[in-house]
Amino acid sequence: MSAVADITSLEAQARRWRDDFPLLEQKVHGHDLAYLDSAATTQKPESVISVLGKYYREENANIHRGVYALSQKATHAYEQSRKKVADFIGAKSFKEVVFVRGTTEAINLVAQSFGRVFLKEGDEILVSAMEHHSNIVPWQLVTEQTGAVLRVIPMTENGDLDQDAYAKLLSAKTKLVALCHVSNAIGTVNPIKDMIAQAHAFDVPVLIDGAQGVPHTKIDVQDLDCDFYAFSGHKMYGPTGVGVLYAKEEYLERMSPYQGGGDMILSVTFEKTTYNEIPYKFEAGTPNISGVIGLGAAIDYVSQIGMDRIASYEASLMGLAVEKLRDVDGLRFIGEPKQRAGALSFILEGIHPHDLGTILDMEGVAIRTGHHCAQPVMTFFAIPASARASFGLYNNEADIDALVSGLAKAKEVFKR
Amino acid sequence: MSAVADITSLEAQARRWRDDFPLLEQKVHGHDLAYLDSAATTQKPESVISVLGKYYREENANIHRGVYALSQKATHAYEQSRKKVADFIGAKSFKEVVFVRGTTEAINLVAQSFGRVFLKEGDEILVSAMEHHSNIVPWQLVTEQTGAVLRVIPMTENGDLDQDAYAKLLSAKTKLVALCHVSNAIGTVNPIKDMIAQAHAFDVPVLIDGAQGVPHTKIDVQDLDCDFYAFSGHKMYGPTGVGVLYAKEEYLERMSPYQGGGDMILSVTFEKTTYNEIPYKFEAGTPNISGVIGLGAAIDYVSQIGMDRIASYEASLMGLAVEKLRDVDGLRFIGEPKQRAGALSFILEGIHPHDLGTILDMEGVAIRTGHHCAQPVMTFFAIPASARASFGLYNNEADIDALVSGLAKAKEVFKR
Amino acid sequence: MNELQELYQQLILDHNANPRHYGRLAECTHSAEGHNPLCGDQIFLELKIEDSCVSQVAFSGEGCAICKASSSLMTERLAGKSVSECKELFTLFHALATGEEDAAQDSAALGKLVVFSGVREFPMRVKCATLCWHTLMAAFENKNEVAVTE
Amino acid sequence: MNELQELYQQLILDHNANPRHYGRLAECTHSAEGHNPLCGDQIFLELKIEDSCVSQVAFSGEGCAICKASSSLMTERLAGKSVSECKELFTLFHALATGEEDAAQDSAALGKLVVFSGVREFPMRVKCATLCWHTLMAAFENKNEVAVTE
Ligand SMILES: Cc1ncc(COP(=O)(O)O)c(C=O)c1O
Ligand SMILES: Cc1ncc(COP(=O)(O)O)c(C=O)c1O
Repeated sequence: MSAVADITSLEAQARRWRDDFPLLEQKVHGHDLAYLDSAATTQKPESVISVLGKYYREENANIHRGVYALSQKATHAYEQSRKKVADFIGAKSFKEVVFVRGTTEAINLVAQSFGRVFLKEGDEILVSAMEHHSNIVPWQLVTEQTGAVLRVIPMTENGDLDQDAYAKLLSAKTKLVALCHVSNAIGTVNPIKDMIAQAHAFDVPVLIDGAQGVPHTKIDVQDLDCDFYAFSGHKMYGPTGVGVLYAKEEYLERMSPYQGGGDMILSVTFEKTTYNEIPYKFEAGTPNISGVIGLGAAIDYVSQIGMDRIASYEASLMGLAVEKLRDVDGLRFIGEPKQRAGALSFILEGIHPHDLGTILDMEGVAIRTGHHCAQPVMTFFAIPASARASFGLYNNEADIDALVSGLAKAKEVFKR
Repeated sequence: MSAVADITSLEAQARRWRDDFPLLEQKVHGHDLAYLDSAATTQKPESVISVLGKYYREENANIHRGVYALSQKATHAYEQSRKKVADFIGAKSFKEVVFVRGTTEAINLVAQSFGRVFLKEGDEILVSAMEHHSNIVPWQLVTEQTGAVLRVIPMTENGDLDQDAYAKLLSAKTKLVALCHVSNAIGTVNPIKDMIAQAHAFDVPVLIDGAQGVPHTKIDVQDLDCDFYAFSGHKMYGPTGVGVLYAKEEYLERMSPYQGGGDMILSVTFEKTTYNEIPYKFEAGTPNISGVIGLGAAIDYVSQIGMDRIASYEASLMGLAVEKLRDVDGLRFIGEPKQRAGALSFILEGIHPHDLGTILDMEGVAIRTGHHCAQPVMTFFAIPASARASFGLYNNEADIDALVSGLAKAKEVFKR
Repeated sequence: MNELQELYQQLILDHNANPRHYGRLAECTHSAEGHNPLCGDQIFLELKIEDSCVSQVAFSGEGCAICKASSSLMTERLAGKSVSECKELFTLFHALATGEEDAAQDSAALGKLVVFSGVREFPMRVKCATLCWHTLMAAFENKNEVAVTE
Repeated sequence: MNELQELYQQLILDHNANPRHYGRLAECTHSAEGHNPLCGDQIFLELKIEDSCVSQVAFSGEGCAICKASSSLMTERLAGKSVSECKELFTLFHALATGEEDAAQDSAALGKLVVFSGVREFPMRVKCATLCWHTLMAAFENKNEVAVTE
């Protein structure tokens, strides 16, 4: 019952945080909204939303190329966000922070720009059995282009990666390991620091898909020593359409450009084009300026609360959720990993997840049902789909209770 | 003086439009802001700005994969924007509308996804001498990858494309023509309908870089019969980080996917991945949802005024600007094309454009100075940089007067 | 609760729990696969068509209650019908499920299938009810494509 | 107008109109190219260094008034200075232009170069003033890289 004790002491502060999120005040089908789909996208605090409006009402201009005051302000705000990101994840320099659309684009960028330079026929890329499609398909595309081969780190029944198998898969042929920090489908927290060290023993760089890592835990890329770390703004209280690729300077310098266009060049003639310095070499065209500035505001928001406090609050909440759901008859967890963050997945006997999703929605409870863009995980557990509840810093015990009573309601509907 | 007569009759309505743009109310260095850099990015009407806030406060959820009410609302709003875009540019179907970050990404997408399938060694791609870097560098990258060759349609002294040379460049070797609708550097409106027809006579598809076309003229892609049309939201009163690739269905169907990840797949296993239908095949990962919805609001905004009215008002304004600038001693237009829209470029004898930019800024006049991401145009006119004034529907005679008197001020500063 | 009861009517729950015509045919002339990527519904439909009439039909696969019940009730309904009658039913059913037209007047023709009128209140579930019908149309054309509802 | 006059002082306008040491050297021991992609400023710097001292210096290229005047005033200043003195001047000038430190106390050492103190009010123009100095540092190292200010 320690989880319950913790939660009560934390409940008060969480209630204050929740007030920062205007969307959560709405009623859905006459019920208070219990938003339990933060792994898909988080809600946004008022401070992030209003910075977007302020940007367009007071500061909007294109960046990097204007001498006038407005463009200068916009450029400053944009580059300040880059510094905030660098500080937030512990990067050595702002040069290691490339702004992209989201995790998916970050991984595609690495697959292409690293792949073209570093991969050749017969080389191996290791991914894990619990990856999101965004950390599978870009590698499949690059293997088609280069003749490199995709190998898969298997998963155990409880939803952890098989570390013995991983150790055996690493070899001189391995050219990259691409791995999620936290699984979006089942919530597993992978021992990435350890796995990175093992890969480095073979001189193999490691890309971490941090889409579900950054929102839930303090990241220090230098401590982790990862070579690439990718994440999405919209999953960490920031706007849609912006994300980050962190990459070590040595790799960015050696990688080929990704997209060509304005801002990523030093000089262009039809005969010869010289590329700009990093990180600009990888940011072609007008970026999502307001999105980047909004991401900066999101970082300000979570930093002010403190990632450690967020992590410990969410851990208590997760403990409570597991406790309460374990008591639900006919509920089976999909994956019970050693360490879990952000999301938990389950199925309810006799009720398809999709039907569950509809019934819960009628009760004001928003969860995700389906394959969560991780079909191989579904195949592994031999289910067509699962129900997933995932948490943000604004969730509380009432949300979990709404979920539990929604499940009871679903059973009622199906037992008529 | 007909331009002046026109303008006075239009001035009143323009004043009403201008009130829709909150940023334009600001003072810069104690002067009213004369924002003459819309070719870099336009300001946004209040209706676009507030739709972003409304989205995040009331509707935010990830799209396409949720059964709950909120996700349904967000999906609906996102897909409604796609329909608005299709209607706005006269596409046959929403399937021909792919959302991207901007013009630059749209062109890179075509270069890679069309290029991988349709280009081989010795094939020729035609671009023009007045292209933005975004319509040069992606093709340079793809020629490196495929062995295809870039050929350049030359320009005449006045800044029009050399149509005779174009006719001679087209051949059986040509696999694609990539051409701007309107030049961002000198404002030339190209006779694209005609040039497309000529290319089609050789069965050559044509990509139009419409970044500077869409904001200034009504587009009908079926009437133009272009195969690809690319544009940016932020240059047509919409948010940053969103743009559109229009492409004929037959090409989208045959092109290889661009980025891999969530949403662009039907099914994934480690052995085999099946791609989703168009346009989703080209939209990997969570898109810029709020950006897309904001673009829809921008389309609503300009449609309500009417693109034809905007075009004719801007034409009068341009006429007036040319008239007044012609009277400025020592001013030389860079390019005097037959038809000009949106932007005009000039230099002032004895004053570097960059110094001009700073002095004008102190007078509240925001223009762009530099190479405008079109270095080959600067090289052609043998100048290191130019000053560019560009217009939006909110500009008026007062803005032009502020520019003219700013030029006088610059001369004063330099004549001391 | 009313809308939910309307959606999950007893008949639907019953066909979900005990689907009719579930399985494979020994021999079939037409078949197709249907897939709803949103929720992972996936069904296989097999038909034996003789003299332009559906003489035998079976479905298999995985799906939510709406999808399974719709498949079950559809297959129950098809046996003996001519292909053109089936196509008319498709049109009626589609109108019913999407609520695009007032299908009430055709309730006689639809028979038991009106039980699905509740889905129109649940836009994200319409595809669950219509998946089997789209798959049927694909089977008639014997295209080797997967019918997709998204 | 005050800030503008501060930026475009008579001395700057004069050196812009009549740049000193403009051209190429017949022979040089060190050289570098500097480039500011923002406005297209591009300068070439050539040095003859003998006994660790700058004996000759010349610049050429295209640039705005600030860039040209700064190059002109810099080259005027360098002749006869030792490499290490030049490096000290770079540090002082950089501090002056960026306004990061109060450079007033070093105005004696900077001499005429204090004329550029006005640029600190124009962040986008700081690079115009410092481009030639960055190029000088690159020339000392004789790296074959282009010095870039962005
Ligand atoms: C003609 C032209 N093409 C392409 C672009 C690139 O657009 P974006 O930076 O929005 O990708 C621009 C914008 O500067 C442009 O004017
Ligand atoms: C683990 C993981 N990786 C990648 C992604 C893709 O992120 P995005 O859709 O923002 O590109 C997600 C989001 O669903 C995710 O959870």
